[in-house]
Amino acid sequence: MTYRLLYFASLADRAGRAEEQRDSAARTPQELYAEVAAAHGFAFARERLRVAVNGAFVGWDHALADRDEVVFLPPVSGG
Amino acid sequence: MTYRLLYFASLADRAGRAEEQRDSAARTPQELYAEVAAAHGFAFARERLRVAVNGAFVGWDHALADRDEVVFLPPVSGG
Amino acid sequence: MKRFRLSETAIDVARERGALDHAAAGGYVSFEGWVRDHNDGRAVRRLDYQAYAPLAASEGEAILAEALARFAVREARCIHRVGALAIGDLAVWVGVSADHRDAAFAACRWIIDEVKRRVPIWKNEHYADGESGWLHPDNTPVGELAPGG
Amino acid sequence: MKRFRLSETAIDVARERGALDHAAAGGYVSFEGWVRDHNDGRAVRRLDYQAYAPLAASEGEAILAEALARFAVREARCIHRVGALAIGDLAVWVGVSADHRDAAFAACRWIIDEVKRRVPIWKNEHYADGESGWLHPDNTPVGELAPGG
Repeated sequence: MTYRLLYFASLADRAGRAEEQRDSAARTPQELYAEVAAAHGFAFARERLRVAVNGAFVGWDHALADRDEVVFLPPVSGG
Repeated sequence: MTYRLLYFASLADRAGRAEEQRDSAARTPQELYAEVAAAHGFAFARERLRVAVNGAFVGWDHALADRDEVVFLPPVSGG
Repeated sequence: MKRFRLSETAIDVARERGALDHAAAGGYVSFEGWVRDHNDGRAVRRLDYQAYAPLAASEGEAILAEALARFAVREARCIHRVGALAIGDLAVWVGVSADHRDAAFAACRWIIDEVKRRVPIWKNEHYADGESGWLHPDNTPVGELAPGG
Repeated sequence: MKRFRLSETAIDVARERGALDHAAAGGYVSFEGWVRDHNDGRAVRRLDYQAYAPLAASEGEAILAEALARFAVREARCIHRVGALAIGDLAVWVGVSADHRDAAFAACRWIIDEVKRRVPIWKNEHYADGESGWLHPDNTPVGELAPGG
């Protein structure tokens, strides 16, 4: 499957990009995060992140579909 | 002694005036309030009021001086 | 510079807020009391505020000095209207700036509570039925306490 | 009408406040978050806010809808800046109107806490020493969590 990933804040800095298209065998956000964390050297344990698919929060075992937009959200600091 | 009394809110309505000069034998605000409450028919028990002399809060047994400005303050309702 | 004052004219919040600016302040909390169109089940048309001005000024100033001593805030101000007000008019404004929002919220709330409790200002509501009356702190009419006669 | 929005330009509080007007509302409480000149002992020169805009908008809107359901308030609004901000700039504004001040204070505080906790917005501080860094919710630099390599 092919996913579109968006990166924000320190994850974007670490990945050296704000987005990427990625062909992956991962079928859940949990599997996909393990893959991109290894590829880009992300320091965050999954427990510290939230994940959104196509603009809505989902669980880590959400079933991903081809062309989904997937975003791993680092701890926020607005306000 | 002669006192200048100012009246506010419902006390002014009841007294029919905003101020008066009063010759009185009263030597404390407590004595003076008993006198004016009887004269004007004020309904407030003294415990519900505060008293100020010359622009500052004082106790009910404060020693009054000739020409003092005395104000009995009904419960406030600002804000 | 006075931190508390009575005003016979409309309060310009945008202008007053400038007094709270501080480069170290990360949070600003304000309270505005507006004239409501009803109270205790009665329709209100307008109201008047009367103050014992010299004591209101000194008591208000004392409250703001206490607030700066009690809470970790940078600056605090309060302005209270006197005279005739219409529905929707701004009757009282409190503004507080602080490094952190905890202190700003706590101080702003404390100031308006103390102003309502301590400052010699009285509200006279004029009702749609043509009656009017001075209010108690709990917003019930003072008239109820008048003697039977 | 949206109750929450992101803004790439300065927030005009005086204009936004009009949305809170309500003849029955007796109290209005606002919170403003300003850019401070320091954080965690370091001098801050400026900062950037980045947002995941579609999710920030829907999550912010959900927070305001929850606030209107949880508290006895008439109206509530929030605007959060994105992009580059300087010291003293307004970063976030929350405004709440209610019949009584208890609810207005409680709802305003709840909204800013939830926005800071839930809305996908990130702050990048630029320090006087030329370094910069994304912040955690506790305002400590994210960089400290980077792997040893």
